[in-house]
Amino acid sequence: MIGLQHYLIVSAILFAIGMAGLILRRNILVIFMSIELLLNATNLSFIAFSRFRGDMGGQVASFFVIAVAAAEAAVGLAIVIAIFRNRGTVKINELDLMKN
Amino acid sequence: MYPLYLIPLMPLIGAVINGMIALAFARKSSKAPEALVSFLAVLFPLASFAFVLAAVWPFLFQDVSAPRIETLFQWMASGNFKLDFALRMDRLSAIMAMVVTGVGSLIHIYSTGYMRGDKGFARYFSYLNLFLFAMILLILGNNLLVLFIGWEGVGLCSYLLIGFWFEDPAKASAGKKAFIVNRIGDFGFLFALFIISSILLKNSDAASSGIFNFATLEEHKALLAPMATVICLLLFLGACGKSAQIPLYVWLPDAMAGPTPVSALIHAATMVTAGVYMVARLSFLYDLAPFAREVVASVGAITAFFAATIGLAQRDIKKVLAYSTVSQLGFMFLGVGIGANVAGIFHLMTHAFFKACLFLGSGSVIHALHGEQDIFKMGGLRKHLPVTFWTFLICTIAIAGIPPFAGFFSKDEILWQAFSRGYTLQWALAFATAGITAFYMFRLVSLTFFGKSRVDHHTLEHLHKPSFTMDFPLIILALLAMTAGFLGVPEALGGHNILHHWLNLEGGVVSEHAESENFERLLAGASVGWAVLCTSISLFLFTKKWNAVGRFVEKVKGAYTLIYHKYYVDEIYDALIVRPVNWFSRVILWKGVDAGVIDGIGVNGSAKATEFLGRLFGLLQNGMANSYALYFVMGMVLIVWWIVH
Amino acid sequence: MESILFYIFGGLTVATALGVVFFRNPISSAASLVLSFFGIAALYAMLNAHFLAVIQVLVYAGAIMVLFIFVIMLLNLQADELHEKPFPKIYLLLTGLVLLAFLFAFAQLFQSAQWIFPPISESFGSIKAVGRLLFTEYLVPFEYSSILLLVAVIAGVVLAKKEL
Amino acid sequence: MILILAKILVPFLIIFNIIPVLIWLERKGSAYIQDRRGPNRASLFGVIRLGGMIHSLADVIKLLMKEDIMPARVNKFFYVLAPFTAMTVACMTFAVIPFAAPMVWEGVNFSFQAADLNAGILYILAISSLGVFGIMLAGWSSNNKYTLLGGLRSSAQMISYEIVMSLAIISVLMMGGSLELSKVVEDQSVNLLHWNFVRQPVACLLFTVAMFAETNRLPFDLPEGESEIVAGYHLEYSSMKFALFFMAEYANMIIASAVISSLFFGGWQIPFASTDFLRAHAGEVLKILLVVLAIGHLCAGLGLVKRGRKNIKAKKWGDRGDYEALILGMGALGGAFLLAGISAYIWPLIFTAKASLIITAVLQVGCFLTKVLFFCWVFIWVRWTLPRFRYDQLMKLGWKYMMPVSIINIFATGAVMLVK
Repeated sequence: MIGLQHYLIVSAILFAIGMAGLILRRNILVIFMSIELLLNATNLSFIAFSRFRGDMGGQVASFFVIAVAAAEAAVGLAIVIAIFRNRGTVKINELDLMKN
Repeated sequence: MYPLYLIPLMPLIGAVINGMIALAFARKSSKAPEALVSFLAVLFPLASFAFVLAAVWPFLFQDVSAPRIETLFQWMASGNFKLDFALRMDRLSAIMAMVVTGVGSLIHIYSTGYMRGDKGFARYFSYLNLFLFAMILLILGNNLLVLFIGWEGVGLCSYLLIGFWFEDPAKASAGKKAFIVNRIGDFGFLFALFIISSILLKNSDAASSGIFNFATLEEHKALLAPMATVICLLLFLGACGKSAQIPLYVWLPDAMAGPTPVSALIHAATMVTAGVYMVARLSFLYDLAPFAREVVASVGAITAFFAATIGLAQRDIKKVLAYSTVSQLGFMFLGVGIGANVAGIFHLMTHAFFKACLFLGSGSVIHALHGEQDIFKMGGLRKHLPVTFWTFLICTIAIAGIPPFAGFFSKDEILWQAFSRGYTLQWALAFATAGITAFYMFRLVSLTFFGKSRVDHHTLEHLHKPSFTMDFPLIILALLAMTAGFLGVPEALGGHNILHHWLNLEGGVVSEHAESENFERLLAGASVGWAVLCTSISLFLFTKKWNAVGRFVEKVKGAYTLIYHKYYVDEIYDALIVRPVNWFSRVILWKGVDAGVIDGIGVNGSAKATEFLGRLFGLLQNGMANSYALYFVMGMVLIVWWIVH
Repeated sequence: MESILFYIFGGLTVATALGVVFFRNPISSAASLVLSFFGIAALYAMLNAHFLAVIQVLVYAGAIMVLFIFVIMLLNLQADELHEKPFPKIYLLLTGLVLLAFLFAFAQLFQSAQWIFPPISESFGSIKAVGRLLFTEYLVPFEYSSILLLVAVIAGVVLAKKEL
Repeated sequence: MILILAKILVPFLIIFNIIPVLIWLERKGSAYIQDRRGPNRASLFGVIRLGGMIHSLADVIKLLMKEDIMPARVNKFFYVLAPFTAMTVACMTFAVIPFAAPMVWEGVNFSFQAADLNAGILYILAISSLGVFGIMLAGWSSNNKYTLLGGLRSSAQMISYEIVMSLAIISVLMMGGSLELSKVVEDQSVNLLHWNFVRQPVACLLFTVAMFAETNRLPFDLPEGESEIVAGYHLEYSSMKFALFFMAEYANMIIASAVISSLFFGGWQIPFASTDFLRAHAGEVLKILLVVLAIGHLCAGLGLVKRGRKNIKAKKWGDRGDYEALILGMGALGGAFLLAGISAYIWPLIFTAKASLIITAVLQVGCFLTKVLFFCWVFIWVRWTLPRFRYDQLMKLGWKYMMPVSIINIFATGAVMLVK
């Protein structure tokens, strides 16, 4: 029988994977995707809880999260393009202008 | 039965519309359509006047005495403090409202002629309408806060209008001066409000009925009794600021920088009387504080005398009128101070009529002489400006207190009340003042209109004949100045003091002398004689024995210069208050507190601390962005652990 | 039946998510991310969040990921860009430990729990219901999100312009 | 189970059967638009040509037989994946298209719709937004700058035009008040004035144009601008993989037509003949139809035979194809007599409820498919009529003109509904 905890564990695993991507990748695009993963993990737990509590507020919340994710992707990718145009790289470890 | 809010609404609409027009034409080179603007500007005050009459009708002719209160909306409600935005129409408000809207309308009409061709035409009228709105609010407000809105509103408008020709720095600074001096008074007023609220909010049923409502205050004045003196004095401080009493009168003479109709409306007829109105309105509070009454009366009397003496030596026609206004206000305060509210209000009304008329007359003169204000450069205008002359003369007689014109009755009422209530000292001062008033007023008249002309021919040839719109209000006001007195003929003189009975608003302790009847007649006679004496002296001197005056002045050079420089009050204030404050704020506040404490310790200190911490944590910043993510995740894991266990 | 579906889709989601992180090539990561989103959408559907499921596909798979792939293609990274300098061992170890700790903490949270879903009404998660909620109770945040999106659009345009 | 499988399969079958027809239609149509004869050579046994329809068959065989080239230095996985993605996604949309009015068969509800989602239209949007993946992956994985350009173009184009598409649909939904396609179709009753293309002309126009862009058909076929980027995203593909893209395009066309006709042109609604009416008078309708068909066959047959006899008179025996007319004519006449016989046989019969149900369904499906085919023809028509947009023009049209118009349309609709 599938219960809330299963979904929560899936979302936890997704979250962990997203963080792994955040920590272990140097390519900005992939890091972005990892962030999307994080957002989706949270969404999943939101919706699981909304199902569990029979309250659709959670779905609304994840709706907003999706909206935010869309905005974030638009701006972030624009930034990536700008960075690539100016510095010719998307590797995060090569963006070290502030390092003295 | 029209709702009351129409009365203030009308001028507000006018102000908004004219303001729109002014804005619309502000950038353009073309000027606003004067005909339209003047039409609107006059229409709305008249409409407001009409509504006032409609509202006052029952009080006048149907013998209604219960105040009529209309609540527009609940203004604020926080905790047990709640306040309605309510208007109140009772007999006191009625008489004030009639004076304000009536004289106001007349002065609007006058202004349409006086301001013709000014490039701020629409702006001027929007301000003027706005002033009327605020003044009506002040009068009709049912509680102290609504009154305070009006109080501040008229302050603002007077600031705007004094500095109307703001290109001239002197005039702009005069506006600022008026504003700042008023701030001091308003501080007192506000403080009084705080005290009242702090006392009354403790009492539940007072709070439930809105603590600032006049009715509530009167009902619960027992609670206020212990603090009454303080409250009253603070309120009176506000009144001093608004109504130009010692020590805060200094702004009024400078306020003459504004257009003359403004001086007439705001600085003679209506705004400056707000303080008097307020004291009369809160008479029941002052009854609790005899000392405050004492102070008010004395201040009024002293101011009256003081300003009158200054008025003796001024050369600027408007300045003379300004000081006479101050001294007349002193009279009013004497009246309300001793608790003879009716007398005070009565004098307020008559003064509104004749002083407005005088100012407008002076305005006509100045207008005619292309802005010349020095009375030593005038003279002999009798022939050229007949209407102005006659109206001016009538009002001068009125102010000099010569029967049967209005001034006599009102002033004499005050004097008599002062005497009969045993304020002998104040009475003596006021009595002297009455004479001086007559003296300098007739000096003014004779220097302006009699004698031979000292105006240069060029100006005399192209004299601006005042248009009908300028003459008409003069005539009306002069008529009022003649007749208004009969509202308050005391019984002693065979009248039966209608106003007194109608208004029925006595405060203080009334101690009638036994032989009062005859004694009152005696006093009246005395003051008449005194007034006539001074009048004739001054007429004689300033028309016939011109050089004698000169010689006399030479003799008392010192005193003359002292008076001529207004007792150096401005300089004294400058030395005692302005300079120290400047020094304090520059050296202590700026150099010390701001630069030293706030910048030094606060800003730079926190910056330094931040920098230190930054250097500390900077060690973590190894430029490998992923590791930052790692730190973040570590923190999060810790949080999760904490939640779990 | 339900549990089978759950394991299928959960497994798909997790596997493809792993793919996102461990594929060298951004395009591969993106593609597997799309699949992962489909898995999540399916999970939503199993949780009676039909509307959210469709929105997930529409917005994430249909818009955001298209944007990603578009950008990846636009940048058209070469091999040297794709190669990433490996991390020091200690760093990797630390990461592994942290993540394991994280998962372990969660496992602790759920080890004893048996939360069974209660029965819910037919209309739960339907567009009508969610939309009603969205436009009544959560109207203000909804408007804010619209403003946020507008800002994002403008920001994107400004940032991606040739000369900043 | 069987039922579900059938429901899943039937749409595929329909698509796969319409595609060759469309190809034929495209060729002939272009030919006549350009004042050519078009394909007319390929034939069965040298006789049957069916006006070039046989060419489609030949095409299929050719594409199947061709060598499947896998270029070097391509990303194999995605290179192979792309065409399947394209085709699959294209066909997925058909799941929510209702083909006929739902009916009750032995107490069981049966809807002519693979899945009646309560978010049907959102589903359509979602899937059509996925359509771009195939193209982009193809363009990227082929490792060729032209294909890459094609992929880029198509992705940008699709993202831009999806917005317009969705906005256009919204104004329709506001009137219908439901996202279920079946409901939307129900709402536009048999009365032509209630069809959405009357109630929402602007939305109809916008949606159609957006659909053109979504299907990458002219005037929006920038992803494969032959004259600019050789063949765009499918430049590197050959044989069946290419065929998949080719079919995907037509499948998209069919889907687009289906969606347009269900959203704006009353789906399966037969003008002026409501479902109940048809179910009540199924028999009569069928009989009349049979008679009409018989007459049609008769005329056609007679005409063809006449033509054949002309050939015979003219003594043209060079080409065996000249017998075609004669043979077809005979066939047609035979058919005519057959039909006449059937109608004569069933004339006295009274039809049971079930039979009338089936007849109704068949009629409605026929009507729907007619509409779909008509819109496919419109696609072809436009393709051979209009020139291709320049890229900036495309973007300008999408963002600067169509999107504002659609938003205004939404507001206008809202205003009207408020007034009502």
